[in-house]
Amino acid sequence: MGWRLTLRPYVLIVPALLLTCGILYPFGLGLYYTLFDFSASKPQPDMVRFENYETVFTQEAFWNSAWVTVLYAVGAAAVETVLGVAVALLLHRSTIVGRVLEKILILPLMIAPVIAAIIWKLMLQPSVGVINYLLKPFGLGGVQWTDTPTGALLSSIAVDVWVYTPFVAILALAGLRSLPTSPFEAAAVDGAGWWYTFRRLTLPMLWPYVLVAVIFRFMDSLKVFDIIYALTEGGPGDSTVVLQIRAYLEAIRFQRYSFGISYTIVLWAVVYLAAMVLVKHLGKIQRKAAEVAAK
Amino acid sequence: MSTAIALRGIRKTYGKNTALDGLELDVAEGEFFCLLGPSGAGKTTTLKTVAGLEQPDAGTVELDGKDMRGVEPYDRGVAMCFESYALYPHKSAYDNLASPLRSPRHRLPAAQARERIGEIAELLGISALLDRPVGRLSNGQRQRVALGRVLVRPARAFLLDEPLSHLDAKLRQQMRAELKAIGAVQRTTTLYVTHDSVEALALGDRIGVIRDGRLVQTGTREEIWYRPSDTEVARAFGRPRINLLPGVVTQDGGFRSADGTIELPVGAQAAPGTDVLIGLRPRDITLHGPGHELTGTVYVTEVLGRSVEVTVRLGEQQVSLVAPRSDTTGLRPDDPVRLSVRPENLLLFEADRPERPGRRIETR
Amino acid sequence: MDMHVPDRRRFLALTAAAAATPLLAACGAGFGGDDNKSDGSAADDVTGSFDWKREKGTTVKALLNKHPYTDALIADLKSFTEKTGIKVEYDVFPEDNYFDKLTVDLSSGRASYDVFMLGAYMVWQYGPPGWLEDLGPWMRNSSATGAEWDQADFFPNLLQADQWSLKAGAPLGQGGQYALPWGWETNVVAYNTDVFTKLGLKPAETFDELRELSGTIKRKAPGAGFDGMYGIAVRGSRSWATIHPGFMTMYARNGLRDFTVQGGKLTPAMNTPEAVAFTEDWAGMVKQGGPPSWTSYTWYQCSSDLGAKKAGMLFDADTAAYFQAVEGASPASGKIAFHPGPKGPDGSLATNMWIWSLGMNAKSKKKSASWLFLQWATGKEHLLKSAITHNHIDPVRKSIADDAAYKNKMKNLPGFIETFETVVDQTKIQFTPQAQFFDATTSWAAALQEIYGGQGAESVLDGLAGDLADKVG
Amino acid sequence: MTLRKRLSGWLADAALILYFVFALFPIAWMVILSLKPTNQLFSTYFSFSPTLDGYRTVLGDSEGIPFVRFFVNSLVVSLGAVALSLLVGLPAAYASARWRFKGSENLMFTLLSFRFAPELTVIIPLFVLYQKLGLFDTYVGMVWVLQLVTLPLIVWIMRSYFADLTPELEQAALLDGYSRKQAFFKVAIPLVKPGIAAVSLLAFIFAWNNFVFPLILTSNEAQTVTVGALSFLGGDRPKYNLTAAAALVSVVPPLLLALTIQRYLVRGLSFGAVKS
Repeated sequence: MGWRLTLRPYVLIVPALLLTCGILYPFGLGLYYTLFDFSASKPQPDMVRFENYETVFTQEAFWNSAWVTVLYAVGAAAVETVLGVAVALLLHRSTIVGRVLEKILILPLMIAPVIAAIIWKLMLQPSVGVINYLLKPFGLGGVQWTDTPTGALLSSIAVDVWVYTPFVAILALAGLRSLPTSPFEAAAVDGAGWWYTFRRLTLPMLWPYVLVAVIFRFMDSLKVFDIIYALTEGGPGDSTVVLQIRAYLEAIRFQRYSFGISYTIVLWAVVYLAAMVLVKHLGKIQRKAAEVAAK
Repeated sequence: MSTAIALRGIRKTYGKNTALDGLELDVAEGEFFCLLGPSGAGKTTTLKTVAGLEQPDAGTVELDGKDMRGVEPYDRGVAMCFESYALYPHKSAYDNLASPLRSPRHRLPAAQARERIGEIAELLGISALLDRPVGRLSNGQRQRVALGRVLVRPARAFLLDEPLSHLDAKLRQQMRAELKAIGAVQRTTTLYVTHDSVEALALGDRIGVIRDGRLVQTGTREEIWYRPSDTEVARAFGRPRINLLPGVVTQDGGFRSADGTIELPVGAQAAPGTDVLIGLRPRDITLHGPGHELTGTVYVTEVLGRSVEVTVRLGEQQVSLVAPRSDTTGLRPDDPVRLSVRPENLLLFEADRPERPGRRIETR
Repeated sequence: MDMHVPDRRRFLALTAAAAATPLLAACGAGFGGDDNKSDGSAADDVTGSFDWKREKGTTVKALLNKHPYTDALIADLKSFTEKTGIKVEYDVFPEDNYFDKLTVDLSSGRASYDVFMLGAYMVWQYGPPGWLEDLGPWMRNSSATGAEWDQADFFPNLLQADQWSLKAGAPLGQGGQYALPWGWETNVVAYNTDVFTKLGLKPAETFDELRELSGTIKRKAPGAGFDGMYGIAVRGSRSWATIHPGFMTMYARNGLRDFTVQGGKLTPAMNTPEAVAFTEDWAGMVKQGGPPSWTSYTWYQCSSDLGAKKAGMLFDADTAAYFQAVEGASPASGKIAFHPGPKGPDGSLATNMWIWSLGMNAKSKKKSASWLFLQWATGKEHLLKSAITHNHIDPVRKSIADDAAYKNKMKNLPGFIETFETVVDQTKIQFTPQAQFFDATTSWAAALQEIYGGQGAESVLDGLAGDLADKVG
Repeated sequence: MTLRKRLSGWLADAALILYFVFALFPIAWMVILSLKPTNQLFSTYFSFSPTLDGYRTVLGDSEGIPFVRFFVNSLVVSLGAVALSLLVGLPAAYASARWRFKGSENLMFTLLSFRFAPELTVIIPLFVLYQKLGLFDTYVGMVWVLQLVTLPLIVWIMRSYFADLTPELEQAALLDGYSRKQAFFKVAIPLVKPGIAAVSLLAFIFAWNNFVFPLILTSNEAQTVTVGALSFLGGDRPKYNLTAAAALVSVVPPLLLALTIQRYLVRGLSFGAVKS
């Protein structure tokens, strides 16, 4: 009869396990494909071993895409962190204004990134967009937002920031609200200033919460696709061709399946490595925060 | 009397931690058995193993002589009161009490159930609280509801896990008295877990002392009190704690303290020169009574209501004793005193060792 | 009740098949290749005398691009259904993602659409994997094709442009007929007559003049009552479609080629010194006289800017200007004139063309009905009606081009007919047929954007050529 | 001192308002744009004669784009994906929260690692697979691939909800005489209901907002609003009012959910992120 007891959890996870295999299977298949030269024009491909990866790493286009991707991810995650924490701190004061605004904080996060990109595309139109209209009085009427390499990258990051800052803010706010009060009371009794309290108490204790958000954001923006697809489609030139866009062009538009997947496999490895490093870091930060809270 | 609950060689580990290490336990039919031990000793695990909520890695659980292997908790017919109460927070007190009576195994018709719940609520003094959601009850009230959920249904055994621990001292004392008086409890085999030796002594027909997943001693309260199996058990019972003075066994089987100031003839059944501890319970030492005499000086006195705790310096050692207030009037620190202890009240133990407490040595 | 048995059995069989397929795929190669190519054409199954009603009751699904030709087609669908009893369901997508959609759909092998619009260039990508039905057998089968369809009425070069032998570098006009020409476009210059009169300008005859003219308009027009007007609208988005109209036309007029073909091997030629110089000039023209936010410009923006009086000139498909020029279509209608555009250094008016064609999905389950639809949509009756009552201009059939009512309609547009007749003989596909057309032209457009952004034309184009040499060669 | 304090308070509020202008203006601008008549699109900014024609066009399918069908498709596949994920995810989350057993952590981390995987890695093989199984452009195919989005979310968040729930409640139910199934449904499930609600809604929104999967794995039968809205960019004349109307219609369900139950969502979000 004992086997029934040890087997029970397995019975419960079998459906999920099957479904997971259903998702894993194409992953494995994808990995397998990268060893071939499978494309629309070659439906019965030959094994090429690691040639696809060799091509990826020797292509200038890959290194350009990798660089753009990193710029995008670092830029977006950094701005979102600073802005998100700032918004959380401001909301945490819980003034009347803050309490009202907090209810709508989540809105941009609920909008599909691709829709957000469409919205911003319309607003950033140099000729008819509202942003240049509003900037006109300041003498900035004719900015070519998505038309210059730097502008296009910054505009894409702006959309990312618009959508995802609430995510960081929500986590930071949840963190702020769960901090122990005694260290702050002690600091207040000692007459510590706002900045000192923030640097020495709030930030170190809050950092684990924020870091979780940053990890999520950083990893997600490494695989950005929707926003760029709808906003710039990778242009102008190759200035916003991030890795997933490159993979899309290769695999879908040009129908070179194997080669396109090789790109995403490399990206996956990068994201995974980044996650490992960050999670390790998170553990350290959490211990430190616990020490501060205990003092 | 037949054995209602029997545990044979139960082992249970959680990862690297061993919770139960070859536990043996017998509880007789209708008996009220108290399992006493510090936290982490394996008390709760023992209860859950009996209930079938935990599966032992080795050993067998028998209820009424039947091996319970593979029998689901709901088929074991035992009722358990959890230390955390485990009341359903989304239900009212009434629904919590009614839960067993609505289950497939103990189902009663609604009217009958209402009657039964009324009786139990009356008994526990919670009749007025039945409509309240559990979240709005005090700890004491929750405790009673949890107990009620156990009592409301028929059971072959009650398993009670520290049911009084979260109560304040007064309520605890009151409940302790009531609990024993409840008819169902008197009739039903009860395995009661506590870390409070007073509770164990007050309630238990028999007491089992559990430590590190093993039962170190089982017995009636007298056996536990007068013949503790080792220094730990001796320390666990009685407040103030038993005095344990280090020394050696002399050539003639007597005891001599380490500094030589105390010598007592005890008839130790141990080789001369063995390191030992002699145990003197504070309430067994008198100021003017019969027995062996010891002289020392008063160190400090502390009034405990009608009696007084006196700490006396005997050479390099200190012993405490409890004496009636009338005997201690006029005692000041540094006053010389003479203590006496009856030979039959002397307990002798091996010296404590790092790996285990000293075992009791038989005396003549 | 008895019905349960076979049903359940079939269900089980299906489930087992569904479960086994991925396993089988894992054991075998697991690629999505087309392994059940039949030798014969479905056209051979059609016998007997021709009958429009042969497939009545069938439904054909069409994927259409958002285009004035499409509007004309949809408006006339009722007469097709009346004639044949075939229902047509359709989806319309804008060009931005039309071809992504079509590519994905065809490669899925699901035959979501039986018929679809495509350009002649797409035959090069869609033909080799076997996604397109060879229409030759259908055209030749007199049981399937009515006599009134009259193959000889098509301009032969247009019909040939949709024929290919599926070999990279091989000339068009040989092999299977993978699509039928439906409407086509030459690429010429259209201009706003108001601004030309006001500023005293004349259409450019050389490329240098065109560049200067663009800059002049951008500098002077806003001050002359044309608020926000710039010189010339050309496409600039990061898409294959940026290359083929104005750019490729001017490129060809300069005697330049995309690839050189030697012994069946293609070598990129976008980085020859002459090509580099031309490309640099083109980017310079856009910078000095082109639209703001040029890198997002598709033909929609180009066309509508001419109509909205934001662009002084448009170097793109003649139809793109035509749709703005017809009466009441835009603020600029009535003020748009046509001109063949600048000649090459040797006087060449070589012009690239775009042919909107109709093709059939090789996986279609309703090929016979689909063929009836293609036959009707490219037939005289519908095309004539579309040309006269709608905006389906630039006929693919001689009979319509010569039709008096059609000529009368186009007469009102200054320079349209003259321009058309000037370039028509030199209009052909200026690209070298090869399956990586999308990739090559997309990268080319990206390169153009980079040069526009200030990078050195030579190094950018060398990079492009190097990249393409590996992929195409 | 108090004046300084009050002043800095005002400044902080002002900064907050500034951020929310940034956050809300785009949505407001879409509303404005969607109400513009086509002929005033390029000539006006804030003053124009508002009309609902844009919405009529979008919802009336009159541009040849079956937007209502896309909307229904989004509903069907998102609800389907969440339902399937709950069905298989709840038992798995429960099992892994309650018992330590071989493979449990592996499964959990496999699920989590889906989060790190670029969508295109799986899409292309799926595309080939769907082609063989006939799942391209079907609801079943979409529900399957959306498990990549919904299943990890539901399993991870529900696992922490179950882990937070003391097992003694279910144990008490067992001793009350209920079977394990009854203990799960009568005790555990009612207690994690708020969690289920929060995570289902979050999963629904994420499934709804997904773009890459329908972009590549659907054609016309199962295409969703996120891809459909893109169809309005372009056209023979850029009809930005239609684009705006389509964009707005497609964000209605998530926004409505967000406004009515934002507390749940915030909780779900923080829970999921902080716990994992």
